[in-house]
Amino acid sequence: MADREPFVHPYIPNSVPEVKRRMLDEIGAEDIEDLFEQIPERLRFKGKMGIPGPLRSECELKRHVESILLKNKTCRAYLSFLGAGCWQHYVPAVCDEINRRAEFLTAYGGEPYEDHGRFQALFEYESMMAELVDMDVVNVPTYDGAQAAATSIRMASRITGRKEALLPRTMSPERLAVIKNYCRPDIAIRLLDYDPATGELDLGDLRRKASGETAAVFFENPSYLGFVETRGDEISRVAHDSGALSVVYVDPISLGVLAPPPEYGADIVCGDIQPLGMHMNYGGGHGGFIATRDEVRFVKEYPSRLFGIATNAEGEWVFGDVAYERTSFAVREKGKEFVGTHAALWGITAGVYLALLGPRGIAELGRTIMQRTQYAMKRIAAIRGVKLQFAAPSFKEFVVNFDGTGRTVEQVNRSLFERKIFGGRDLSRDFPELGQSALYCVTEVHTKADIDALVSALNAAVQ
Amino acid sequence: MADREPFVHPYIPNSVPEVKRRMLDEIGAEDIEDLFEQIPERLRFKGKMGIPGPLRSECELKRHVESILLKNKTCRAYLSFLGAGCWQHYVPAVCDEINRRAEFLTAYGGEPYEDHGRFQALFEYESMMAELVDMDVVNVPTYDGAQAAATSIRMASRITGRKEALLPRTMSPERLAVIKNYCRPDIAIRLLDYDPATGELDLGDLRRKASGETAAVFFENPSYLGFVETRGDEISRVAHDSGALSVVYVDPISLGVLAPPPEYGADIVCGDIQPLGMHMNYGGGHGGFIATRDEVRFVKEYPSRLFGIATNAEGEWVFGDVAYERTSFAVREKGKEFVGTHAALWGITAGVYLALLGPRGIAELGRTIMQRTQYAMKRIAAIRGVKLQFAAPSFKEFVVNFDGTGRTVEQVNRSLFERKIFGGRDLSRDFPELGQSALYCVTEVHTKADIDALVSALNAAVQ
Amino acid sequence: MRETRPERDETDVKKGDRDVLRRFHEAKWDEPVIFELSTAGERGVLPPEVEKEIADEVGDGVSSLPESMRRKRPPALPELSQARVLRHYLRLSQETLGADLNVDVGQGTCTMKYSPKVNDQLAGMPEITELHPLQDEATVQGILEIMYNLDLFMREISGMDQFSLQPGGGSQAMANRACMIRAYHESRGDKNRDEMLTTIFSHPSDAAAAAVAGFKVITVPPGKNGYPDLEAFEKAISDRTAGLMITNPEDTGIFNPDIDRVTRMVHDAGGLCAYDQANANGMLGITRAREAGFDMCFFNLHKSFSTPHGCGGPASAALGVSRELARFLPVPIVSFDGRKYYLDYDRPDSIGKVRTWYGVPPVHLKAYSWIVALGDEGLKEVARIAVLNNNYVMKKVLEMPGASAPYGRGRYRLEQVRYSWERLRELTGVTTDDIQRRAFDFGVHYWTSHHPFVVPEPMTVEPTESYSKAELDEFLNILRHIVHEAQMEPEKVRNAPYNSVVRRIPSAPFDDPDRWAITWRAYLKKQRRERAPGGH
Amino acid sequence: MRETRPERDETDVKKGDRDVLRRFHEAKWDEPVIFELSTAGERGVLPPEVEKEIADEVGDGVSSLPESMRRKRPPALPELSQARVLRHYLRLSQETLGADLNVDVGQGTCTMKYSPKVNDQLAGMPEITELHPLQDEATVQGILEIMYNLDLFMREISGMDQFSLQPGGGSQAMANRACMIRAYHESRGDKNRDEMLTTIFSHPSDAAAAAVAGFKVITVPPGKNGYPDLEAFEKAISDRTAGLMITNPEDTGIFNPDIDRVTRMVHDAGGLCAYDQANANGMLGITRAREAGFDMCFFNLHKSFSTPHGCGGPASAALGVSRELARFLPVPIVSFDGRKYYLDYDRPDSIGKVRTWYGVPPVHLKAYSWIVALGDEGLKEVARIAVLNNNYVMKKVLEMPGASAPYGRGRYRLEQVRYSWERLRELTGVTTDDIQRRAFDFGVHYWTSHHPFVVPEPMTVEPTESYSKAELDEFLNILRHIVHEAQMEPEKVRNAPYNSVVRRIPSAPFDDPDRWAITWRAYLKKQRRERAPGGH
Ligand SMILES: Cc1ncc(COP(=O)(O)O)c(C=O)c1O
Ligand SMILES: Cc1ncc(COP(=O)(O)O)c(C=O)c1O
Repeated sequence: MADREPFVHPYIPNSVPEVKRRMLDEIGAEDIEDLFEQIPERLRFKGKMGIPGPLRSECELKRHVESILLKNKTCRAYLSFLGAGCWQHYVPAVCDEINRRAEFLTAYGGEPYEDHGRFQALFEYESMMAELVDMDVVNVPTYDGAQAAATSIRMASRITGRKEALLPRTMSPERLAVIKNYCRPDIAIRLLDYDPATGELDLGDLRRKASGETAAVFFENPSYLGFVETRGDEISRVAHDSGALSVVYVDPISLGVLAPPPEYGADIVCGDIQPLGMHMNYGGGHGGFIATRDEVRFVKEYPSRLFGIATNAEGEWVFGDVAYERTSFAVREKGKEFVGTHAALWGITAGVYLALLGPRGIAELGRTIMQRTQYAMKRIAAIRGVKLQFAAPSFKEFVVNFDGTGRTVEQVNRSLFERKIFGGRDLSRDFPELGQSALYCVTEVHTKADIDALVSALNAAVQ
Repeated sequence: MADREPFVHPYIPNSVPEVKRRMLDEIGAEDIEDLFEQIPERLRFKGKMGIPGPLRSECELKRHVESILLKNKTCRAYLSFLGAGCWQHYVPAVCDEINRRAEFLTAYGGEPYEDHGRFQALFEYESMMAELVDMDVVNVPTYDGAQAAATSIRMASRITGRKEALLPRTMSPERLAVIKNYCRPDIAIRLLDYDPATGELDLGDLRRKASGETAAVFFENPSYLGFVETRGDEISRVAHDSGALSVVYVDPISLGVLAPPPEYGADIVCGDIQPLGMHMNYGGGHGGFIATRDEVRFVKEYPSRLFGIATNAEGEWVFGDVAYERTSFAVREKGKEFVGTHAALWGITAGVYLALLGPRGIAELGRTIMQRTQYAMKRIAAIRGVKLQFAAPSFKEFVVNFDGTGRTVEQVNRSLFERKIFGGRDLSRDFPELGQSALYCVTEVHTKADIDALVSALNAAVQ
Repeated sequence: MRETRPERDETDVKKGDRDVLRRFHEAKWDEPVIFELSTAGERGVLPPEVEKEIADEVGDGVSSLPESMRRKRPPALPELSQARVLRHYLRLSQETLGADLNVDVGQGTCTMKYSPKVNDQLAGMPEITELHPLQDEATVQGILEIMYNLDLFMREISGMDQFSLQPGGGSQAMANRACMIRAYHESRGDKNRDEMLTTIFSHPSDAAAAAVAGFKVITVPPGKNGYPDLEAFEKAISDRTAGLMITNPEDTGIFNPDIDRVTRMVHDAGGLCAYDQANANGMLGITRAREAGFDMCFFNLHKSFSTPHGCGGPASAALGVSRELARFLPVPIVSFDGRKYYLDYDRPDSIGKVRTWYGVPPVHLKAYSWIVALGDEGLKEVARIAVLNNNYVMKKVLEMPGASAPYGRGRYRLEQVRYSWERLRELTGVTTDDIQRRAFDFGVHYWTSHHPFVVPEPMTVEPTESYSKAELDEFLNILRHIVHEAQMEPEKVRNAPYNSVVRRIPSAPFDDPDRWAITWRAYLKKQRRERAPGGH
Repeated sequence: MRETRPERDETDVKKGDRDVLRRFHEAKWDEPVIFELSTAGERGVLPPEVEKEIADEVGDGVSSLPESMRRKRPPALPELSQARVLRHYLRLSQETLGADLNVDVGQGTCTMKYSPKVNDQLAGMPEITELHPLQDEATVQGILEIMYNLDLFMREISGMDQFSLQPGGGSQAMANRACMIRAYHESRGDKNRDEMLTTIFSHPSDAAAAAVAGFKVITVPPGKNGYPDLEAFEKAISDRTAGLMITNPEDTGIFNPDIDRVTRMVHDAGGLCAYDQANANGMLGITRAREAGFDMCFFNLHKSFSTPHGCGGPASAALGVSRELARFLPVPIVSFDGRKYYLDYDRPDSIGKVRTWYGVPPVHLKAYSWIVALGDEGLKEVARIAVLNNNYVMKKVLEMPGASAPYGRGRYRLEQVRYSWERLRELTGVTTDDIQRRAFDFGVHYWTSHHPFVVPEPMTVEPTESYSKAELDEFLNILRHIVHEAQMEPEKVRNAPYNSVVRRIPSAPFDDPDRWAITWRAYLKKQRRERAPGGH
């Protein structure tokens, strides 16, 4: 509008012309352009960036973005049985309240004086995770579980001085891809076969491949394919016998009912904290953890920040970085791998989640999940032509095979989709040997009515 | 489940049996029942309250309530032109952020030491409202605008020692009902006629009725029916000539473009703050304000809390209750009316809103609203058989008459509803003399496309 | 009792903070008044501009107004960037001791219980925030269902026959009751009943709202038990008695066991009985208005039913009546015809309206959600534990030198107690106001009582069901520490607070019309005047 | 400079807080470690129980596990009521100085700009929070559209040809670049390139991530201008050079005007050039990676593009490459076929994956929203004002005794400066660490610099575009005050902080394996061991 004042954006206070002028006068410059004197003309960008907007009024901005987002259909509008590494668990309101607090949301790299609360919250996160996994050291979160797995393997390699890692063929292809990328060129990744009846690791193959080269025997529990690896102690024993470390990737939400990995010999435990209070966020809710014993040879190999506790002269609890000199922050490429901005806020949130659940809650939750899962497995297995792929016990995911129905997973899922159900993850591309199989996930959010609705939709889909 | 621990609700920590026992031991009681000794058996309720639940798990609780709420259809899903005292304005995100802050959301009646921030925020609210309405005193919010209006009239009555108030017949029936209720039996409410061409107050009728009995001449600006009362100065003059006070009810969001009522003689200004940053909340977003000059005879008649500013010996800003002795908190029935829990949080929010908008924003917003409204009026008036009821200028609402279309408002609205539009408020019951008329509201949230959509739906509805 | 904590040892660690005092300091930002932060030209939020086509068609919009009705000078609002506005208010929020942040048992009569965050989350859904009250009923079935069911729950809890959720708080409910009592007597042509009975410990609004409705307020004096005895009522009741407005128990926490006799006496004299159950926390599922003979009652949803207090509203009261009085309730009533919920305005005897629309639906929603989370047994447990906590705290407070709990000595109380520090003042000169200010140094609220201070040097504590024993012990430790200080270093207590947001606040400026300043513009004017030659 | 403010007069009022210091105290709750708050039996949130029919059908579920795989002892998590958990974390939040709360220009290199609340609100909508990454593409068109368009915006801003939004932060983007450089040379059969060039002022991850990817890191030393001159590069470049990872400007704020010559030299030697634009705040729309000859660049969305830092993530980096390198980008890429958006996995040369799924979509959304709120002109204004603010602050800091800004004397800087207090230390003994701690007493962050401290006694300040002159002046007043104190009462500075959350923190316990305690259980064990006979 012609008679409106010169434009000042709400995000840029010093655009006010008089203020600009006053500041330039203080600086002794004529024009803001002068301040860019260092950038030679030939490197100046003279064009216009092809960016829509500006949508300067928040009202228009919000409506614009909202109208795009409203094209999405949520797992509230659809009934979802997708898992495969990102899970729909219930997120308590207090988790959201805390991670949306302006202070936590916008803090960053302060010191343990003025950011005491951030340090304490992350120390407490480490401490509660430690109880869950039964280890004495846990790091401030890494990017995601895949990164935690990759770093765990690198740590094992540095600790053992060896350059090979053995991983199960059933593992998450996504996670495997990250690990391979991250371990190149230093560490060779070799895959281990599995028992087709149970999905569990083929111990014979493990024994054949474990050697003096082996830095780590890595396995998932529960596995990507949902079954529980019941012979963790034997796997660890083979690893240890060949001088390797046993590295176990766990779903932390299972640890109210499943044995913590150190009980079956794990030296390093790692995993993803998304299930502990993070919304799925289209895959944006992940954070990784690594846990070990409190031994110098382990602690010194973490690339991550490790927040520790102490008291000061006044008897106050104080916090700080443990063994900071190991990090790349301190010594650049001489540090252990690298550290940067990872997923701290999710760590705080996972702490809130564990504090809310407590020892009983986490056990009850695990039980509820297992009950619901078994109920779903039982009902689905009763559908004509449909069978469960593996006989091993499951925690919250399981593989359903449709070969006997003459339908592909894609067909089944399309039929479910029409009934507003997201069927399980199609495994036929990543695991062709499993035929037309899909990975179904059931959690505490799925009521009996939800499961029954799935079963009846599946029945219809395979008719 | 049989083997679960004794039930302890997350909201009731001391339900833990051992804790209960320990506390009872300290008290010296055997059983909690003993503590109710004062309540005679005959007054004990022995039955079960017929209440569903418990939905102890938050997961189930949330799904239950969400599933009920999702039956509602919002003014985001529908295009709404409803106003009539509750308006869809844009609510800036910072308003939500502040009024959802745990501290403000859950504080209550603390002192200006430990609740300094609450006092300051409400003092600032008063101060910014004062600039908007051009008065020196503003109260901490009352329940809603209707209450503010009723109290303003009672204040006028106490100040003048008179027992009659004159109100316009065009006013909000809802508000009028509250005023009548609240003024009984002390104050007689008499209604004034209006000019059928413009809707404005019939000055002749006013002159006839104003008398030595009149405590207050009350009018709305903009009126409930949307038009601007253009002769406020004359109305006030008549009031003053007969020794009465001029009480003006304003829509505060109009005051960036409309003259503040003291400019046309208002002694008391009142209104509702819902438009200033409150969501509609199905009618739960209201708060009332009252504003006057800083004269003892006015200040002493407020029933509300009035937060004032001062400095202390250290030069700090401090806050406190001004003239507390006038309140019912201090002197019960000897106080001015009564005070209690009203709508403080909305006051804080309105302060945030005004601080965000600033002098330019509030003026630009007023202009945008008037432009959009005039555009809508113009387009709607061009529809065959449809006419605008009143010739006076409008701020954001206006009366549309459908008599020429042969359709009732109900029919028109049903047709709009099918196109996901909420048509204007049907006035045919409250104002039968206006025929088949409806009150339409247009604000800054309505784009040209929205208005055009309405016009085309109206066209279809009246064909 | 130690105020500073030495180097922790394991024993300390086990005990946690349970028997040491917190070294507290409230956030202190020394934040200027928002006007002081203004810089001309800064912007916080920009409103939308209209499309060019609209501007072309209607011009600037404002010129349709006559010159006299146009604003000439823009309002002198502050000008700030968005981030600065946010920062200002975030800082003020940290300078506010919300119930979520502290062991808020010291605000007696306020029922500062936990307001579950999940309920705020639900109330923040667009499916409630973005509803207009005049939408077609078909589009608001969800919220109407909630309101309807909340009415049913309230009936169960009280024994009353119908509720209105319209009042925006307890005091408005009281005004309502008075209107309904007036309407009731009028409907019977009974014109001489202009007296409303109440008691001195009842909430000030009980008296004040009755007076607004045109009644003469008769305050029945308390007896030795802290509540009026039957003779006192006998004396007060007459054929002018319109009704009785009473709390039971009052802030003393002492339940009047004769309450049903009192209501009978009032009924016998032709009056109605209204129960103020703003705080029903100690009685949920234990005793009800019906059995005690009341014709009406109300609950503060922002107290017993957990909805947050919002610095003083928006709140909500549920106002219930007997079948006989239902026809007087304000319109509309949320009804159900077996298929759909609707707003019933067709109630010819209704007193009309007391608040715009239907009350505060987000608050109704939160109360609904809290109730279904607890169920019948849970609500009873709320009452039981609230009473347990209260008696535990009372036991411990009364062990402190100088403390007493007047009336009903040796008897248990329900959910709160109005204590007295009279003896402490006599011994040390330290008053309840001093104790209050000192309490702020440890991060808790502390409330004296409503006026008049019938109980001298009062302190009202209401522990609710929401705090653990450890938190109650912390509050008690603070009190114990202050009592100790009062004896050893009374000056220290008197000069408090030290660790709150500001130091001592003078009271004089707030009662002097030449100095009080209710707005910034008034402050500036008075400052200017004071400094002008010949000024005060 | 006055630290205490006398009784305000009108002049004061007008100036507001602009030339007086804030009497600040951070919230101090002295909150125990959460384990200390545990009471056996308390519950925070209850999980759902299964329906009876399910329990009847499958039993307790857990017995399907072999005994050895069942958890025997429950994890020793703390047991707290819901309100207590909330209260604990709310208190800790108040003890954290978020960017929203302070004038956060002292965290140089971090670009602590304002993160608009509307973007957080949008990112909190269930239409993004409740999406599973494997949903049918038809149901996620909205979020894919946002990601796709964000890629397009980034192309415009950088001149690069395609972006991946997968990296979860700047350091991960660096690791990515290294993988892609590796893949590029491998794809050409070029096996001898194992050296990665970088500079000492570049972010530590530039060097560290290259090392992880198997490269030998060559750190080119800076010349007198603060960046390496062309000869230095000449010397470093060879036929073993795989690539260059460089920031420009670095923390010094000095733009290397020869950058295009440097990239040409590297290209001529067969290497690739990767631009670290984590902080691009001073360059948006001013100068771009393309014109400077880079093959790759990345932006930290949590820095220049305003998304909140979240105490250190979740964050996001946008990693862009030239057309030639696009085939190496991680999978999937968000593509558009003219009708619908989809995830393209069909990229045989891709390096694969670096992070689970597709990055952090809520962060992408916030960056998208911020960019469209500003548009082309707005982004350029961001850069202009960020640079204005920085030069204003520099002018004022350099007027303070003992301050310097090494390199490029007398020249303007872009968006930040690494200062030195070396002279102040020489004069007063007060170090940058002391100044840092004292700054906390006034409610602002203060950062020294990355290691190594090439600039002695460093302080890095990055004012961004978000703060008003008044707020910059407040920060400057704080520094000026501390410098004054350093001269007058150095002990006071050295013993700081006084008004922060805790007093001095010893560093020894965190570097001693016998004392460090990374978890509560480790702390308890070490305490026990220390106290045991014969313990340390
Ligand atoms: C017993 C009693 N009655 C009434 C009220 C008044 O309720 P409100 O504050 O909602 O007006 C209160 C609140 O303090 C109360 O405690
Ligand atoms: C120049 C530069 N590069 C890289 C990074 C690392 O980014 P991140 O912290 O996201 O890992 C930073 C952040 O500090 C930076 O300033």
